[in-house]
Amino acid sequence: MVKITTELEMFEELVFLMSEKVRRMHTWTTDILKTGDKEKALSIIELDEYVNHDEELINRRALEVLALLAPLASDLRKVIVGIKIATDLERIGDYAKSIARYVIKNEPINEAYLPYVETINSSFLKFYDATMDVYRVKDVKKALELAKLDEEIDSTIAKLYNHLEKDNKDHEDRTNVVAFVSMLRNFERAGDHTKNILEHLIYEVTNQRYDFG
Amino acid sequence: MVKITTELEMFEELVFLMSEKVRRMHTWTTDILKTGDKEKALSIIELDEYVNHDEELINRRALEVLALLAPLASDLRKVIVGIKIATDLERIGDYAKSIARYVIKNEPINEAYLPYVETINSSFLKFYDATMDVYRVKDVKKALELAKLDEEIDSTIAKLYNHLEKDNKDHEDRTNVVAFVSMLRNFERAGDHTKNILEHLIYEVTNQRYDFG
Amino acid sequence: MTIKIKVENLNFYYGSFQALQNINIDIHENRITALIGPSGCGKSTFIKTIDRMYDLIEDTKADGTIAFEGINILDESTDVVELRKRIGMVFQKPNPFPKSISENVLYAVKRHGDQDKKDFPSIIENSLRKASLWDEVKHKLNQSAFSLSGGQQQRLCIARTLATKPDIILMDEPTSALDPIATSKIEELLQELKKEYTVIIVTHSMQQAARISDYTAFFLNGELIEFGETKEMFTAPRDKRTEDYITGRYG
Amino acid sequence: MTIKIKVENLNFYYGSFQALQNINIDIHENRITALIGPSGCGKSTFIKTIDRMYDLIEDTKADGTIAFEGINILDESTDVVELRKRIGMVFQKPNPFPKSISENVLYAVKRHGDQDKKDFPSIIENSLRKASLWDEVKHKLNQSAFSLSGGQQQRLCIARTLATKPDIILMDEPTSALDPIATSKIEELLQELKKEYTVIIVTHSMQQAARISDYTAFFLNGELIEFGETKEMFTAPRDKRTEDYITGRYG
Amino acid sequence: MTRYQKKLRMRHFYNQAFKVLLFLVIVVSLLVLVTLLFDIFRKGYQTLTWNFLTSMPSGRAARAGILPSLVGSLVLIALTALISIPLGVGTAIYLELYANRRSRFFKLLQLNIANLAGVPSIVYGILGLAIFSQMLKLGPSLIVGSITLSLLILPVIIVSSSEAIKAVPSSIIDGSYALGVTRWKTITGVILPMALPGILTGSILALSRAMGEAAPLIMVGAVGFVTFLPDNLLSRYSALPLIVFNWTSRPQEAFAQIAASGIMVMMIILLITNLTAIIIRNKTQSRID
Amino acid sequence: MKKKKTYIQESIIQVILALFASISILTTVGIVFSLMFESVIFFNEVSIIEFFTTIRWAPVFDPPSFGVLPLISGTLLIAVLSSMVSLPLGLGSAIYLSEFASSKARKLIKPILELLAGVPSIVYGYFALTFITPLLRTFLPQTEIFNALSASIAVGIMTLPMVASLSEDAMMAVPNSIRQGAYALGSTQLEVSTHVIVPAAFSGIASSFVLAISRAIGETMIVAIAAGQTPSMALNPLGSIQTMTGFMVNMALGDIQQGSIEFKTVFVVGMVLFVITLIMNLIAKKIIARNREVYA
Ligand SMILES: Nc1ncnc2c1ncn2[C@@H]1O[C@H](COP(=O)(O)OP(=O)(O)OP(=O)(O)O)[C@@H](O)[C@H]1O
Ligand SMILES: Nc1ncnc2c1ncn2[C@@H]1O[C@H](COP(=O)(O)OP(=O)(O)OP(=O)(O)O)[C@@H](O)[C@H]1O
Ligand SMILES: [Mg+2]
Ligand SMILES: [Mg+2]
Ligand SMILES: O=P([O-])([O-])[O-]
Repeated sequence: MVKITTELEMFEELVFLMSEKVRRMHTWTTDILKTGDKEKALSIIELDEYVNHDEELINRRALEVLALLAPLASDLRKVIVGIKIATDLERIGDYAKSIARYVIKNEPINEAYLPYVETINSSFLKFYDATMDVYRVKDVKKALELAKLDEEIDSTIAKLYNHLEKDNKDHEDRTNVVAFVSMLRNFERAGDHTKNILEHLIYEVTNQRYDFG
Repeated sequence: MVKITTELEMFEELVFLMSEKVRRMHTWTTDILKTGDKEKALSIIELDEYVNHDEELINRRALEVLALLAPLASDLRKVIVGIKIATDLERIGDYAKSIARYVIKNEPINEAYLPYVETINSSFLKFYDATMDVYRVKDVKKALELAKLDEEIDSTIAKLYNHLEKDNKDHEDRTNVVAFVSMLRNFERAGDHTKNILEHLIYEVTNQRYDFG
Repeated sequence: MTIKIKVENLNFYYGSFQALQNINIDIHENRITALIGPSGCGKSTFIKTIDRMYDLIEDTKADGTIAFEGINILDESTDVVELRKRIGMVFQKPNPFPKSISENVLYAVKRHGDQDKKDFPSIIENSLRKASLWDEVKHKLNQSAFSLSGGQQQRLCIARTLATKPDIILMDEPTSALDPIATSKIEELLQELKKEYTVIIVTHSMQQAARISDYTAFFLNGELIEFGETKEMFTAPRDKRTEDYITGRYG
Repeated sequence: MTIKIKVENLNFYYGSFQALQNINIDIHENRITALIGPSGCGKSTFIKTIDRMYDLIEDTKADGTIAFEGINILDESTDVVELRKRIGMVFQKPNPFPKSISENVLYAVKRHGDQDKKDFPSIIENSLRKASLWDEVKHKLNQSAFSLSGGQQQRLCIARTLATKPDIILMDEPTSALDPIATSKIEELLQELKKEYTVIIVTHSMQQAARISDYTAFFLNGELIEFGETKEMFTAPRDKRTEDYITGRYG
Repeated sequence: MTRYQKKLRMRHFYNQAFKVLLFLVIVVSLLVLVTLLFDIFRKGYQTLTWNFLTSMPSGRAARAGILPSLVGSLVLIALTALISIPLGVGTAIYLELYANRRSRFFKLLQLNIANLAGVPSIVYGILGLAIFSQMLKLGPSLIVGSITLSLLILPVIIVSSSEAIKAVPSSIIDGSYALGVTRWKTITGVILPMALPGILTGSILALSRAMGEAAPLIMVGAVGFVTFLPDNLLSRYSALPLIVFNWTSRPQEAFAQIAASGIMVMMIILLITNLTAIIIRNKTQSRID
Repeated sequence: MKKKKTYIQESIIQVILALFASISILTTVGIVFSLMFESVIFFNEVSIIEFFTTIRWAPVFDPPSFGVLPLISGTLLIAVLSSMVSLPLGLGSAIYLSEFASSKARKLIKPILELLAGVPSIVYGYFALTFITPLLRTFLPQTEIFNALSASIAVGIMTLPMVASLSEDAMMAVPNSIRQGAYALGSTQLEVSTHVIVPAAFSGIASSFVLAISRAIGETMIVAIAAGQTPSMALNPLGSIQTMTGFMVNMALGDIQQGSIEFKTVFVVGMVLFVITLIMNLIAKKIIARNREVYA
């Protein structure tokens, strides 16, 4: 087999390894928001170190592949897209860390909001998994369909904001709104960055920029 | 002169051109938050198109340079760092757009918060300008000193959050808190991404990852 | 962009073996066109059709048209001596004549007899300057061309071609006998030359084609598989075979 | 990692010209070490010291030590015939003997007489397999080696070296006479070979050194400027001269 | 000691032994030359005098000289050069640069020249005798001698000139054509200048061979004993090898001695010409690599 | 550029050169014609069977006898004996020069060998008669004044440089890279020479052998001077013999009448000689051609 084929496979494998760690971080977020388990929150923060390290590794490998194998055409896009996806994954990991930090600093969230958060998180995970799957199989057609999963997240968040806004107006709630809203943004952003991954994939395969908007 | 030298200079010039557009977007943000000038807000959103286009251009040029000139060592880092900085710039532009969107959807912000926002924005611009300057001259020592400028932004935002939280508790304010907090996050994130640019620069010159944390 | 040479339906035969099959290609003026492809794909053959060097090989035949300045190069009636004066050629191995440096430059000029004797010194200087060799040899114009290094010899061969005032310069792997440093000197020179000349260059090295050319043509088994802008070819080739070849997955 | 060859304070002279100056380098077992540098920097000379091929050139002298299996290769008393059996060499141009393919593989085996005659068929097969040539030639082992293509000839030369069971294989620009496809075949083969052998390869092409080697040594004017892991060398060279060379800014 | 090591020792031994043997071979070969030269010098140096050079031959060894043969040889060779070199070089140019390699004519020419090169010199003598001497009735004249020698060495000149032309790298010839230079101008511009040393060496060696030839001249009726100098192309003449042959054929010891002197004269001339050729070749070999 | 100029000068030159080239063909035609012409007449008078089967050669005797075999056997004797000198020594010298000698030694020895090649055959003849024969007679007193051995040694010495130089050329033509390849596998010089170089150069070496033998057959002056004038089938190296060339020279020296039967014998013997050497040359050419593809 041509050396670059194996090298690129190994390189992508690094991306998948990273993506699994990032996923793990996000599977725990609803849990800790519910229970306020600071231990677990800390372990998410710890995991982020590994994720950051993974991104560094991917960058280094990418640089080595670029320097040593001078890839061209789709090979080249594969490497560049790898770098970009790693950047997005790192961010997505960051958002989990950010949520963990919220848990450490704040009380468990209001029971009323919990179902929203649970829905948001499970939508996100579904979107995330589907995204990494299409990335593995390089399926552009599926990728184009997936973007609507992101809308699920956003619409649930919008509903939660409404609820929150209402509660806030009615002074029903004792939640620190500023912090809570900031925290929620993380889910939204994570979805956005997952969407970026889809865009990168489409670019890798088609050599065309695609913007989900 | 060696071809790659000129090519890389031209490539970096694209990054600077992009950074100038992004800067322009941010110079208008305080203004529109104060006046609620939706026209101006729209023109920011429009500018974002150009910025996105610039990022695409930089990516394409980077790919061409990688494919055609197969750069090595510091040349290679220069290209990769160019791509990464463009990603950050695009994001920074996005935050301005996000602020503009807020302006379109909401009333001008509460007078009380305006001084904060003005300080935040001017701190940001100072930081941003200084960053692009050290990037141009590749001055790692200065880059290491600059990060503290980001703290100015964050500390002002923290003060504003406090103020807001207090007002919220006291039910003094009619502001849509959720939206406002979300909007404020944009300033913070813009600062963060500017800090990323510094990290990239340090990497380009020293081949060492540096994390401002 | 002006098209300098228009090749249409070119077929070429060595005896009964068809080495080029229905080639269509436009050579743009003041651009560098690189020809790449695996060994034996017909790159050298293609270049030999353009200045009719194949006349020197027995039992060869070309059909189709290569339009250049209103004539078809392939026509029997084309004056090949004149043609080759207009279309210079630089070979794989530097092949200076065993004469002095200045005699090398003047060799063809003298034999064509179309330039004034009193201009000879300036012809020498200009040609050598254009070939970026003047500064290195100006103090030893009367020394043997063999006293030069390989890279300098190759530039001398370019200079001697320039002296006949060609429009087009054909190069068949001009750097494959040179080390990387001499190679990069020639590559830089090419960027200068394209301001005044149209250059077609055969190269074994895709990296070289990528670095120096504006257009690239990819040949395979005597066919032209893909032709287009170099940056497109190397970042997003249209044909699967091109992609396989440039990413090293062919063969 | 085991060090297979330890070169210390190596100096080499052609007559009064010093071609290598105080070279210190460790060659790691089961790794590919690439030697790069501009033409005339001493790459070939270095490789010739390791199997004492310089003995064939008149008026040469080496001092320092090249430690290999407890002996100093440079010692007068070293039996070069035996040494060269242990340290194989593959040259720039394929140089098969004008004999059949199988005779080529067996040539040295027969001379050395250390392997059983009845093993000859398996020696032929194994050597050709290791050189990734078996499938292409198994039906024509008795045909002349010259009937093979350049790339196949080069692999045959590798096979004939492997047949003598060497520890180390030296290669002096083994692909510079080959086209890119034959080159990539050899490059793939090298990745196989390093599992069993220690390989030192001289190459003109930095890209090749980058692609194939684990360690790279950069020579300049007879000096070893930098030596280290290939991926470090090409992403972050320590010496300014190395960086200039690999980024094409030298000379 | 393992079998391998034993064999290794033997291999080294055989190698040394063979080397010594070969060295002896060379020494023997060289010794022969030295002996030959020394033997002739020993026999001939006493009688090699100015008088010997400037006198006519005579029935008495003591008075005999070689003037007519010396002059005859020089004139003969000059004429031979005039005829054979243009013909030979011209033919070589035709063969290498004009002829269509696939044509019958070309193949015939090549075969013909290769065979002519191997025809014994005496057969050329027969040709001279039958055609020029008898059919054209030119008799045993100077012109017949030089034509015969010319034809004899023509293949040698053609072959060596062809080799010299072939040795001009085709890349250089193509280089000239590619600049739009015509064939003849390419020949005069680069090919002949580059091939000249080779052509010269080949021609000089061929001429010196002609100088030493006796058999064909004998066949065309030349004799050694001539007491006048040639004054036109139809003159009878003598040549150095002929007079030497004449003297060797005589039983008296004194003639054997002046034969040695005659050989010395001939050898000195040949030595000079051969050395010239070798020097030309060595000079140019180092220049064009 | 549109219309091809006619290059008149070019065409004239081409015609002239072609004429030059035809001279060499005319030479062959001339040789064959002159040999055939007289031979045909000869065989009208003498039976071709007698010519090739009887073993007495006495054309000027009365009655004449025309059995050419003694001349042929004399010629072959010279060829065989001389080869025994020239082939081993020539090949040995060639191997030494191309594989063992330092470049300095080679630079010194080669020109000397070439000088040896430039010595005219008449000189060797003289050397054979006045040096080799006396030398032989001191060891082998039964040696005749004119004898085959002495002439053969001289012919051998004369053809040695040719063998050496042609073989050496062939060995030098084996690319140095092949030589280095063999050394790099751990070969001794002897092994490189005998197992790689000589086989690789075989065609060149073999053809140099054939050419040397052919030269020996056609050699005239040495045998005319040193080998005697006695046509003999005895194959005695120490005795006087006559070769074909020797006979021809002898006849030419005498005052033979054009048209006489003696005159014609010269042409007939010449014809035989011509045919034999032609065959030898064709063999040499074949050997070369068969191995030519090797480095292609
Ligand atoms: N003079 C010739 N006679 C017959 N066939 C030829 C001749 N020259 C080339 N060919 C054949 O024509 C085809 C194209 O050859 P050409 O030299 O153009 O290839 P190329 O692309 O230049 O290869 P390379 O990269 O090896 O120089 C090959 O199959 C070759 O064998
Ligand atoms: N046989 C020789 N005699 C004298 N000097 C030599 C000889 N071989 C090489 N040199 C000199 O030694 C120096 C190193 O030569 P070497 O062949 O090792 O260089 P290299 O790095 O292999 O170059 P290249 O990339 O051109 O093969 C050069 O300056 C060269 O001129
Ligand atoms: Mg070619
Ligand atoms: Mg080298
Ligand atoms: O950089 P972001 O976290 O705002 O996507």
